[in-house]
Amino acid sequence: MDLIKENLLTILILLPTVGAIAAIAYKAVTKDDSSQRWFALIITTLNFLISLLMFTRGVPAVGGFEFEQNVPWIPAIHTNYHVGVDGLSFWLVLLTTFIMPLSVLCAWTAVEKKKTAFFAFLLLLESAMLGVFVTLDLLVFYLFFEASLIPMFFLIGVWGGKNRIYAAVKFFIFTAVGSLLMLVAIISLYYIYAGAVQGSGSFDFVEILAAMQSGKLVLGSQAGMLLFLAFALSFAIKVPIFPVHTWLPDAHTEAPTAGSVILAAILLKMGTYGLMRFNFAFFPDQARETAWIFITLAVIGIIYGALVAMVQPDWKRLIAYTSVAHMGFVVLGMFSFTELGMQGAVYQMLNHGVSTGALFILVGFAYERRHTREISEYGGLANVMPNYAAIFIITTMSSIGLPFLNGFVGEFLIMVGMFKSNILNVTASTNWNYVAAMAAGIGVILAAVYLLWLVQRVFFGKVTNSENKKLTDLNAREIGLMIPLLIAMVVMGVYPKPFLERTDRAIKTIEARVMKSAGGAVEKTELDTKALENR
Amino acid sequence: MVSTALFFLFAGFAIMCAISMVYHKNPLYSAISLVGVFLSLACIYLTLAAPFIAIVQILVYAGAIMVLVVFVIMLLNLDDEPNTSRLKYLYALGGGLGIVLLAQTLFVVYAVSRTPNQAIDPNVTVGNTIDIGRAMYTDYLLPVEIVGVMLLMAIVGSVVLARRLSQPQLELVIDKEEERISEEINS
Amino acid sequence: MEETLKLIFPYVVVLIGVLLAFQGVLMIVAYTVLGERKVLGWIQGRVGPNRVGPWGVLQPFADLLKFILKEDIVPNESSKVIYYLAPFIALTCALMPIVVYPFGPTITTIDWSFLPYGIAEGVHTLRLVIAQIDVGVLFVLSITSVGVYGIMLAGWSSNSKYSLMGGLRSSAQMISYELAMGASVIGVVMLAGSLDLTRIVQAQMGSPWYMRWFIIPQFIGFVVFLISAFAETNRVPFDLPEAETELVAGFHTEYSALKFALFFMAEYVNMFTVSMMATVLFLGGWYVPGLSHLFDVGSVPYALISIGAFVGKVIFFLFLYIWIRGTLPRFRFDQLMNFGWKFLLPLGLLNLIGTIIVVFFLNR
Amino acid sequence: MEPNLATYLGLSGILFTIGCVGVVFKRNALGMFMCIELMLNAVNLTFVAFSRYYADVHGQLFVFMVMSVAAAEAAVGLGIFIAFFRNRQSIDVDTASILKN
Amino acid sequence: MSNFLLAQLTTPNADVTLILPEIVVALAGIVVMLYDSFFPKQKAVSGAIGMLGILISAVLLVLMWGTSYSGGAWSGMIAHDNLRLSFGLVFLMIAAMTILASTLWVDIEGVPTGEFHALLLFATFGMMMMAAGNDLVVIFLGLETSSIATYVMAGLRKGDLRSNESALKYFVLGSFASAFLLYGMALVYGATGTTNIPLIAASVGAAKFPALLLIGSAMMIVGFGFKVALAPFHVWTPDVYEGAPAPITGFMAAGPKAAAFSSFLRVFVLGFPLVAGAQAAGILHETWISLLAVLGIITILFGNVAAILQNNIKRMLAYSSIAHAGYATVGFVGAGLAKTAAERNEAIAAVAFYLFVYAITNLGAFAIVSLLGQRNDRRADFEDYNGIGFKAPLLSFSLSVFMLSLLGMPLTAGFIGKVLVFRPALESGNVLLVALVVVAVIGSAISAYYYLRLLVVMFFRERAVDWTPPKVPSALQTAIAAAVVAVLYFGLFSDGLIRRFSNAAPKAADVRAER
Repeated sequence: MDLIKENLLTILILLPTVGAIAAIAYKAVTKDDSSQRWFALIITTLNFLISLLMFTRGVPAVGGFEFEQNVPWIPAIHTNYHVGVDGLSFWLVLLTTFIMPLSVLCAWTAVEKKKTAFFAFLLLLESAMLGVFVTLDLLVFYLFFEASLIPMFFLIGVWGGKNRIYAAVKFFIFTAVGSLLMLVAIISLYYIYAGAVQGSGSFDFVEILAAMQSGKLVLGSQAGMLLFLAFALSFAIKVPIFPVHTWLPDAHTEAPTAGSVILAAILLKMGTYGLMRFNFAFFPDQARETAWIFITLAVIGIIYGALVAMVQPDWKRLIAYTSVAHMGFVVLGMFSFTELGMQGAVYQMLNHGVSTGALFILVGFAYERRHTREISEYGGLANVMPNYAAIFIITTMSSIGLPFLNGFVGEFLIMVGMFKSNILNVTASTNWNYVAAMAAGIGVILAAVYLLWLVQRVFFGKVTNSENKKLTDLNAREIGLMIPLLIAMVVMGVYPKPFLERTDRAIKTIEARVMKSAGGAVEKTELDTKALENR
Repeated sequence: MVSTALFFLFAGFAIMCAISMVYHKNPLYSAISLVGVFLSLACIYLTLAAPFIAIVQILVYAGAIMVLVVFVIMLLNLDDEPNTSRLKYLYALGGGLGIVLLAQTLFVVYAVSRTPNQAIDPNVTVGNTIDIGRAMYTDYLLPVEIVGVMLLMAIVGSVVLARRLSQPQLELVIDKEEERISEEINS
Repeated sequence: MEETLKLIFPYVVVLIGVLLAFQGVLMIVAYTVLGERKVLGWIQGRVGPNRVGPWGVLQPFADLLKFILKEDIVPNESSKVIYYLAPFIALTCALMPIVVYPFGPTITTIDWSFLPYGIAEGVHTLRLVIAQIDVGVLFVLSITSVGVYGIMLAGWSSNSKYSLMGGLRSSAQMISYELAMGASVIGVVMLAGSLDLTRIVQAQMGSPWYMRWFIIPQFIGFVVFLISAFAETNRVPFDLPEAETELVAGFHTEYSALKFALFFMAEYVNMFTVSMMATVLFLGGWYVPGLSHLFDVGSVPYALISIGAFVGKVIFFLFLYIWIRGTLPRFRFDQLMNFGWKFLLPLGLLNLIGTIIVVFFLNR
Repeated sequence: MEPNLATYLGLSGILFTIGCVGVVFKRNALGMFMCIELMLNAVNLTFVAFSRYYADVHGQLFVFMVMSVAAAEAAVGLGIFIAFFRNRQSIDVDTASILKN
Repeated sequence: MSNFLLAQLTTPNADVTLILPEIVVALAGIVVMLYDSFFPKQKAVSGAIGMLGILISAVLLVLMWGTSYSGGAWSGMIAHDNLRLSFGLVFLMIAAMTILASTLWVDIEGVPTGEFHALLLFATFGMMMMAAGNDLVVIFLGLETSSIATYVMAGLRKGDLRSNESALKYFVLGSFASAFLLYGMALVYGATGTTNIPLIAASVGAAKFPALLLIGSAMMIVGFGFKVALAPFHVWTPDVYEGAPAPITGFMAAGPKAAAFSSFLRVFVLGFPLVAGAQAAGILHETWISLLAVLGIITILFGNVAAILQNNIKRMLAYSSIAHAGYATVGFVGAGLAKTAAERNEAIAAVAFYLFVYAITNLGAFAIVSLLGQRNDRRADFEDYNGIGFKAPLLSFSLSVFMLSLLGMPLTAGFIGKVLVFRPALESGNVLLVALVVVAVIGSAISAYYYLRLLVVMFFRERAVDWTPPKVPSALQTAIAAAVVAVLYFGLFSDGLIRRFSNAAPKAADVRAER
């Protein structure tokens, strides 16, 4: 057990890869193409169980990491395999391991061709995603960040819908373009560090951050801004923030269900995670300076996503656009630079992972039965598939942000954080923070409009399409896989304390870093302290 | 005095031959003009006190390389270059290149003549056979060995290229021919 | 005036020497033609030319007259400039190597006192070589290799397929055999330690002469040289380029009159120069063993006898040419190429390697 | 005007230029090849001129090597021309254009 | 007997052990040639002899890594440093891969095997000499040796017009480039009075004719630019690569290019080093750095944009090889700006590593292309790869790995290569170089399009007509497997190799002893 605990993160990363190789080897030996899903299920579940061991250790100290491992990888260029989790990455790791078995289950029968490859790619993807969340070495981070593209590329391209090739290539190129600039920034940072400490450079997040905090490494404003933008661009594409979001609807729509689920639930979080982890920590000044841009874009994203979602005739595409809106919330919360807002942002990441993931799974169920995603093809499903309708409506509510369901907590925290924030107080006359918060509020209302309208169109009324009459309700596997998600929605909505408690210290660190370097004291608010007392 | 006259005589002849080589459309005339350039260059090497190089110039360039070239011209029985309209940009390119190189030459001449010339001692000669031979087998031993390998390789290479097609290669040609014919029939 | 004369005098001497030498060569060549016909006739049991002058001694001049008086035919479709140029190239390149051959020892005791004004005061030496250059052997080889242009261009410019074939064959043959020739020469050069022909002759002097003459240590080289020399000069049994039966006289089919005469002369001059080369390289050049005991080295009689010896040796080779022409049949072209590349060249190279080894160990 | 280093370099530069322009202007590969040989010769002249100037034999040896290279190149190049001619019945480079989309 | 000549000969310092690896390769070539002429039917054996020679040579190179040699060996014509050793290994690897990858091609097209292998080994010898040459003459001769062999190899498919054409163009333009290079060398010789690179480096500051130095280096950039296919001088590349037989194309894209880079590096980085001040040397250094940076930018943009438009995979890879020359230039320029010897060695090692990786990847890719192209490379268009992904999973997996490595995806060696070459350029902090790196990155992003296109075609499309995967001969299997393993292995554990490449060998034969 200790051995596992010592190498917990490494095991988490490697286990799925090993599983993937085993699955392929099994296929090569036996020519059996149908039992690989068992491999995938067992491995992902095992991974989830192992990841639960993370609870055995407490919340890491401020600025610290648990389960740290730091071994040289390529000493010649001073890059190390350095992994660790803090409050920020903890839940994201858990979210990943939690969603993966579910997505395996939802692909159980949906995948008809080349099953081995499909599940192998899923497993590889899990490795890459976990790697992104736990690595603390910039180069290795970049490596996992890019590596996660390839399995997804294949998942969309091979098992996707009609327009899959376009979607896959677009997805890949958008993401790759941004991240390559990040590579330049990472290498530049290496040399800036080397110059600052008069020694060899480093890719290590902790080391560079320490140098920055101790004042040894001071970035010039111009260089800092360039580096910030290079990092931010790649993460913004991944999130995606408004003008660079166009790959997302295509990718979501064309991806197979499991792919969409993972894409929405986990991959998008890499962007927000990266922004919080690296951009805020390394470039607090620049983050503050550019906050207004990000907030504006986030607000635009929220409203735009909602409006576009409203007019989508395609069910899956509609949900894809909700992602744009929801991720806009996350960005908004992050750039409020209040503890509440950032807590909310992290919480909203998890919410989005659970709710939107669930929505995609549900759409997948319908698609598997009818092989169409046109909303107009459906109607009155509540009559033929009551269980399905019930689950779908609960999930919808969670996504809208109904109180006592998870979405509410996140959005509420974000909006409060935005109200409290003073980041946009440029002039005394207008408090732009309020404007932003209010715009976000409109976004919530719009979300209710389009999602409820969707529910109405799909589930209520009479069954007009004769093909819908033959539809069967969810089977045991499908219900079984929805149950954990539903539980998660409810728990997170009712009892957010353990979640917030874990992230609290990490968030405080980041906030302190961002605000302290502004010269101002860490802002404390009443609500803030209340939230903390909830612990 | 005499050497000056000789130099300018041969230099002029070399340039004339070179221009004539480029000008003539018939490859054989070009080849003969080139031989003229080689011979005059050999004479110019003599004025530079490099008799060995001068003779080797004739032996290698005029006596071996150009004989081969003329041989090939005769073997292939090449006609004049056709006077079809060549892509115009190539003329522009050639002209541009020529101007750039000419400017470069002028620059070189200017730069060199601006530098105070050290007088060359006419008695110091380094181009005798003995000097060359000694340097060749001491300092230049390695290059000589590389040249050996290279010439061997060139022999192998030209034999490979000139040999008749092997059976599979012939089949390949026939294959392609059939393919082409069938395509023509289809279209 | 006197000064000018004094200045000019050495040049005049050289000029006269050159004229004499060339004249001598041309005479010998002219009589080689006659000699060839006579000897061939003798071999074939015929009489040979005997109408012009006693025993036909004026035959060469009669031939010359005939060539000059004949109508000069130029083919219509030929490339005129090259057509005219070719025979000149051929003859020039044949004659050029003559300048570097030493045909006698340096005369050191020459007495110019019979000349007026003492214009030759203090000049006692006369080199019996027109130009003693550092790279004589290479010079000969390079000029010979340029000579092939005459034949090739003649073949090409005549615009006749026989001529073209002849030209092609000739150039292929010359290129091929030049390698073997070069390989055989290098052996000599290594033993002599110089590329200068005078030095090479000097290296063959001294006793015992039969060991010094390079024909002994370099016998294989000598054979290779001789064979390739035959090929280089397009003589029987390597006269494919001008094989009457196959190619209707080859590259000079379309040539007539004086231009043909030039080619004809070039061929015989080539024979002559190659014979000189063989003499210089392998038979000790002008050196007559033991002659220094009879006359002073550097004296005029010594020189004259040496020149005689030189000419005699050359004539021996010329006779060999004719003899072989009278006895051997002609090769087929592929045989010729195979022989050159697969036998002669390897043989030459083996000889070369052997020589290298021997020289290396002798010098340790 | 006594020929000096600059004169020789000028001559070699002019020859190089003519060769280079010729390569562009010539239509058939053999002509191009000859122009390249001319360029190599111009370079050789430069080497020999400098060799004389510095009284350094190495320049001449370089020339010697260049000549060997030229010979090797000629052997191979003419082989290539012949192979090309066999299939195409021409060595005009403008007809060598099947390798274009 | 006369001992006229030999008596005057001073014994040259010919330390054979110093060039033993090169000699072994050349000897292997000769042995292959002889063996083939006596036993022409045994094709496998000549390949085996070649491989053996390469192996021995590689072992010798590795053994030589820490050894030092006397400074005057071969009159200072041979350098013994990490540039030579690491590039030597790269060339040997290329040769070995080419022999393995060409087995099938040799069989189906009736290539004269012995001659082919001999030529390949001689070309390798030439390339190794280029890397080892410490004197312009050795570099020139090595260059010509490798080029001439490659001209012939490009034309080995004699019955095919495209191959002839490829050889013809390669020959004409290659010799044209050599002429420029040579002119540059002549002018540099004229300016400094020496052809020895360390001596040139020592005397650029006080060159007799500084102007000639500038022109000479410009000419050499043109010449080397042709050989490595930098942008305005790349015109020959696509046609030549498309026409030549696929395994040879792979070789050409990897070998002579890497070799030209090695000499290019040696002449410019070591010959025209960074010297502070505005003297001739300083101006020269600045000029060539900025010239190369600009060329690099053009090259990367051009190569990548043109590659997008291609439908033929060989042609696509040709243009991509232009782009990769551009990436290597990034590291090269970085090496030129390195301030200390250690940094310079690191940068040189980065270029070597990059080319090493590129060579492996490229040769692997071409092995597969030649396998799938069948006779005459007829099936080399993108459409011909439609939907083969799951029909020949291993092959297409390998090809995907190669494409991703060329693209520079993490976990493949291509990624490490890119990181390594970008590093020195960014380290210098020079604005032009940062721009160059940014362009390189943008280029990589553009290149995603065409590399992925192959993956898309293979895996995402369906094949209309029936297709059976070809049988892969064992040698080819070895080659492809080795390449895949190497790409992935060096993507993860590249440390040893990088260290080895950048560790300076004892500086011995740096300076020619005396004239």
